[in-house]
Amino acid sequence: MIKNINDKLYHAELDLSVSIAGVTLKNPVTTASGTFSARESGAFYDISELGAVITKGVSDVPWDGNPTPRIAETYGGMLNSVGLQNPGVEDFIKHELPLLKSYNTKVIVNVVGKTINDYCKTVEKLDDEAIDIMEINISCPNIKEGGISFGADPKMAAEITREIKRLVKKPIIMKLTPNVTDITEIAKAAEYEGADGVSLINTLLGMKIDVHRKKPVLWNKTGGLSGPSIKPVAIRMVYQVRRAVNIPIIGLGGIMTGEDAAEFLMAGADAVSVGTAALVDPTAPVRIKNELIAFMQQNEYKNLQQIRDALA
Amino acid sequence: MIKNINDKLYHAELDLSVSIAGVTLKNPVTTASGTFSARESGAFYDISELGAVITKGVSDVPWDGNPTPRIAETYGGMLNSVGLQNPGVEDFIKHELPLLKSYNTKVIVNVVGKTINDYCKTVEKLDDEAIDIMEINISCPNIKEGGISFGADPKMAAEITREIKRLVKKPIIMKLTPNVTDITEIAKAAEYEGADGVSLINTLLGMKIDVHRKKPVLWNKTGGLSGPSIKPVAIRMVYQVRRAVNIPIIGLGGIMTGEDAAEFLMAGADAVSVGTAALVDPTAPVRIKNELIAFMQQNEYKNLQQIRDALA
Amino acid sequence: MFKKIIEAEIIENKKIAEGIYRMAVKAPETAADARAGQFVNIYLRNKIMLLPRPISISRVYDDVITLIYKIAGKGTGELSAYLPGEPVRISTSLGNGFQLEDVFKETDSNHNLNKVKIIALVGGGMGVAPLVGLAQKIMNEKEKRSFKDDDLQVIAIVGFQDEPILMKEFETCCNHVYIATESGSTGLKGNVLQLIERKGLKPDYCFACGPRPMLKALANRCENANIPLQVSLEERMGCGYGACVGCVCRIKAKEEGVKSIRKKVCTDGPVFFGNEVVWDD
Amino acid sequence: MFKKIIEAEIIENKKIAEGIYRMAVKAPETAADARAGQFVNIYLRNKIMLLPRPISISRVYDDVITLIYKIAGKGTGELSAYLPGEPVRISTSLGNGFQLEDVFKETDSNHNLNKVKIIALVGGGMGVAPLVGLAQKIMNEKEKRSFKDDDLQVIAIVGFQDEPILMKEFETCCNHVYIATESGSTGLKGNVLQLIERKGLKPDYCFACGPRPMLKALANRCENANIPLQVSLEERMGCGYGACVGCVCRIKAKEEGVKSIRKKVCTDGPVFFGNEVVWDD
Ligand SMILES: Cc1cc2nc3c(=O)[nH]c(=O)nc-3n(C[C@H](O)[C@H](O)[C@H](O)COP(=O)(O)OP(=O)(O)OC[C@H]3O[C@@H](n4cnc5c(N)ncnc54)[C@H](O)[C@@H]3O)c2cc1C
Ligand SMILES: Cc1cc2nc3c(=O)[nH]c(=O)nc-3n(C[C@H](O)[C@H](O)[C@H](O)COP(=O)(O)OP(=O)(O)OC[C@H]3O[C@@H](n4cnc5c(N)ncnc54)[C@H](O)[C@@H]3O)c2cc1C
Ligand SMILES: Cc1cc2nc3c(=O)[nH]c(=O)nc-3n(C[C@H](O)[C@H](O)[C@H](O)COP(=O)(O)O)c2cc1C
Ligand SMILES: Cc1cc2nc3c(=O)[nH]c(=O)nc-3n(C[C@H](O)[C@H](O)[C@H](O)COP(=O)(O)O)c2cc1C
Ligand code: FES
Ligand code: FES
Repeated sequence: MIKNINDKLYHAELDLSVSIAGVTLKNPVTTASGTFSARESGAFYDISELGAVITKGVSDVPWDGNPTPRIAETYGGMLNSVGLQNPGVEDFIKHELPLLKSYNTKVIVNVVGKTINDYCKTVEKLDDEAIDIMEINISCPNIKEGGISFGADPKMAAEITREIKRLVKKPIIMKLTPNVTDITEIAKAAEYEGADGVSLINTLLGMKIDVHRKKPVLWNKTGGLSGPSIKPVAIRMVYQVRRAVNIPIIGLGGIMTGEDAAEFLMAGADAVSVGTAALVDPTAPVRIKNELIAFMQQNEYKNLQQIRDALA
Repeated sequence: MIKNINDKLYHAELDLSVSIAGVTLKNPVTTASGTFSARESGAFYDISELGAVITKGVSDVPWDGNPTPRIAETYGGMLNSVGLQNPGVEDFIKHELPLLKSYNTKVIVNVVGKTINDYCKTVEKLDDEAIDIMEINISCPNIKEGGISFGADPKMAAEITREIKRLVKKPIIMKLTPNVTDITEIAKAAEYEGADGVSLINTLLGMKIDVHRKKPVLWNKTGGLSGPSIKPVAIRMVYQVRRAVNIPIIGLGGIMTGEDAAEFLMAGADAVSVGTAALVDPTAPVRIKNELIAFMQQNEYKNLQQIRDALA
Repeated sequence: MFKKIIEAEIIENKKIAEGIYRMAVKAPETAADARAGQFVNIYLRNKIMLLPRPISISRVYDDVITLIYKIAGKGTGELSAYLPGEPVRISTSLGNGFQLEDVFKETDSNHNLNKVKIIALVGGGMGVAPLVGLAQKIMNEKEKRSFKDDDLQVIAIVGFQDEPILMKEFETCCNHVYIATESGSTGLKGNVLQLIERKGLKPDYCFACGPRPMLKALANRCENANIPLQVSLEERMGCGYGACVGCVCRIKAKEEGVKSIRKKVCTDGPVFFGNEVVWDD
Repeated sequence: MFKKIIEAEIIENKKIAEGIYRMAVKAPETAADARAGQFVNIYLRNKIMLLPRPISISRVYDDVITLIYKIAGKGTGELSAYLPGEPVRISTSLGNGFQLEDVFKETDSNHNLNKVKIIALVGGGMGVAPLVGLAQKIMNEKEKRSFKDDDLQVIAIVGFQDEPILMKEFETCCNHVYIATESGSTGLKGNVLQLIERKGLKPDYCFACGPRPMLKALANRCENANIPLQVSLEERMGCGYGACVGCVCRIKAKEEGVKSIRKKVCTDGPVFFGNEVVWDD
């Protein structure tokens, strides 16, 4: 593990930058939505080291989320049913955004809603703020209404993409769910309607039962499965979607190391997000960035495109 | 770990038997298709200890399967792209079935095909043999034609179930794929057309890239993900399907211990299959049966129905 | 100062009761700013278990912290097999501890002003672990302020299923130790609430840690008797440092129009005032 | 006899070259019927790696087997940290070893009939590991039959990237040892095929283990020269005992109408005759 590598030191030889939807990230490592908080993650590392931060989902009005337990551990993974608790977009703009802007990194805001109208209200408010990209979460399995249905049906995915694109100037990235028969259909629908990128994957819908207490571990019964156990599904989907659409892909799902990040790039991702790994190791996003740099040096890659082109 | 528990010893207090599609299994533990071979598994344990054996997929004519590598290891799981290599139904009847019949256990034959016609030819030949149940695999992700498409579309699943039911007297169980948006749709279609049961889940479609060799680890690029890492998805699906259909369910996906088996029963399964665990530990099916017995004793369950009814 | 995950050295890992262990860990960076009621994340070796295990800091001596834990599953089972001399990956101290400031706020210069004459530390089961550190801390504060027992008494009111733990530690730091056990094997047969009732205990300030039903009943009692109460809550955690919003509890809102909001146990707590908590969540 | 997974005791685990280790394991049940060319499954401790690691049995002394392995990844990396005295979970012996019966089949009573005068053991890289056991076994057979070197010679033809391993072992059991290295640091600079060519070696029977391109070239050469050849193949395995059909190779079919069929390396092999294998699979 390499620590505290100074970005500048390598600039002469290594170019880690990537352009996503017209926005240049200085490196491809971002935080996965829902696993990062500026104040708390910032207590462990310098957020300015990252290519971008992706915030937790924000909605038009405050959301309360689900009752607890919201977290369960599984073999090489975890389930969560946070249910998108958030203080609402106005609170976000007032309290969280200024802190995020104080770092030297791009800001991608994850947006959630229960109806198309919800999404629209939120993105309109964000469009005038000093954010870089909006990531539209049409894939959360933890809320009862909306959410999942948008991402599971190409027609709905198309409609919501179209409506949002009509409203905003900022680039939008559609975040896709893996809980579908054919993820390329959804990605193609989003691309067709003008999405500036897609990010995948969100969590797999899962469940755990406590056989001693005789009940589901999560209050919400089901939750989203994340972590290294789902990486093979994520890699397959990134690989498939890369061959189906031309817009940028943010790849995520189980990235724990720099080599995992490289695997997503080779599969076709333009950038990556680190989620569960940041719960397992609070400094993971920065560690993974540094490990990716080490991987590139050892294997003599000069930029990310060379990794993306490497797959035989 | 409890070893060599004699079924009879517990008969007075414990009833492990379960009736699946009119066939009584003396206990709920079976072998998952593709992870068991009478001769080779039988070198490690007494096959008569199991409730039933489920054979690897057999097809109308011999299948060659995919080139190697066919196996890749993942975090808490594995990928396979065996591609249903098998010597064909006639060879199976001549060489494998007599050996299987020599054990005191039920025989469930897993059937694969590329077209409905393929399936029909195979099931007709098997229908007159001394087998107990046919498990119709409409879910294998490792073959190019047919296979996956049947299990991913309710209409196709209905059609193949209907056609097979028309031809055979033996009970049939449809084996479902998890790579779908809504597995209850497929299960309901199968039930409506007269399927005697469903088994779930087959493998999740996954992929692994060797970032040093710069190519997919599997020759076939993608493969089926199995093992403990997928258990939360399997439990969720068994839970959902149990609440959608009334026919028996064989639950599988990542069962490694007796408690895992109990978790599937609580989620709503009638019986369970042990797959990847048998590669990780050749005696796993028998060990898991014994651990389930121990679990039932410790928690004072007298029969399987009590476990199934336990979930709050 | 950045928070950190550090490789600490195990000094001791000893069974102190059936299924209960005390681990002493040399961890200067954690010990430096640890306060009673805070906790550490322990990161396990077996990598099929990804999530850290939160364990309260029981006591701090110089650069050593002690943890008292019960084997509750595979993770704590793994911990119990660690040997002295081996490394253990833990975080620096997390969460907000008990606020002693609140007790001493009116007594800084002149202890005659002190309104709190009796502090009760109410613990149930493993909940006694952080209270030991708190008892120690209060004793130190008393000395610093040259309080006599007439000025301030500390009593421990602790309940267990059957086997009491950490009794010597409480006895050294507290003026009285009251014990209840469900089995009746030691002290009163019953729970801490019954113990308070039976002994007619009338503290001026309470600190509590234990099972939620105990905390809820105590909060109710304290509210009725107008006794300030600080409780340490437990919830299933994902990250333990505030990133995942997994570990929430419901807290009465201060703003108008909103009844209550969900706060994070790991960073907003684990210590809250008893009357802030919405107990029927 | 049932096959088994056993908890064996590690006797030795020593680095013998850069990144290469020898592990000696006390495993009576494995040693009992082990033969050169067979392998064992090693089951790892780190449970994120589910699949067993197949490693050839290099030698057998009484109830101890030795394994020679190279650190190729995380699994073999884990093995290299095991200490003597610790347990290791391994299987009893798996697969079909080299068939010496075929060499000796016409010589049972009268060694004058022996047509095989020179056996060559051709190894590349880690492929030398099982050949050491084979060399030992042939030496024993020679003694049992009171063969002189005029009756039967064993030569080792081994190739490495750079650093040769197990040279002492070969020298003790073989009449000659020929070495090639890619780097030229020892012996001929080149590979084993070039070595055979250059030295004009003309064995009557070959046993080989090593990288597939080497085996293929050797099979080609042996076929042309009409020399019987047994090869030990390698393939990525799932179970290692014949249940998963993960580890196949293509073998010429004996039945009519079928050109070739896929056989399992783990149970039908890993040793096959060179001329059975379809090399261009
Ligand atoms: C702030 C805080 C302080 C704690 N302090 C102590 C202490 O000082 N001594 C002590 O013995 N225990 C303490 N606990 C409880 C302790 O964290 C759990 O017993 C432990 O995590 C169980 O892990 P396991 O793997 O052994 O059990 P398992 O049940 O196998 O754990 C499985 C999962 O559930 C989680 N989990 C299980 N029980 C709890 C729980 N009660 N709270 C939070 N997560 C849980 C685990 O973290 C893990 O993710 C504390 C919990 C919290 C939240
Ligand atoms: C019959 C047989 C005998 C063998 N004998 C020896 C021996 O004596 N000494 C030795 O050093 N090596 C031997 N190998 C190769 C050895 O099994 C692999 O190097 C080892 O499994 C790599 O594991 P890893 O976790 O270190 O590497 P990783 O590359 O991290 O392994 C990941 C996965 O790939 C599989 N894998 C990787 N390489 C191979 C391979 N070449 N063959 C089969 N599976 C592989 C592993 O089993 C595992 O599932 C043998 C292989 C076979 C099939
Ligand atoms: C605790 C938790 C909360 C999450 N919240 C969100 C969210 O608000 N919006 C979203 O799009 N994805 C959310 N996700 C999904 C992650 O962003 C990510 O897609 C998923 O966890 C897979 O990546 P990982 O395996 O690296 O965690 C959440 C995941 C976790 C574990
Ligand atoms: C090597 C291998 C081969 C398999 N072959 C088949 C098959 O022939 N037919 C089938 O229906 N399922 C097949 N499966 C899927 C398993 O039966 C099972 O559905 C899946 O592996 C999930 O269970 P597990 O996690 O216990 O392995 C195969 C799985 C593996 C690992
Ligand atoms: S445990 Fe993650 S926010 Fe508290
Ligand atoms: S490795 Fe499973 S059949 Fe050979």
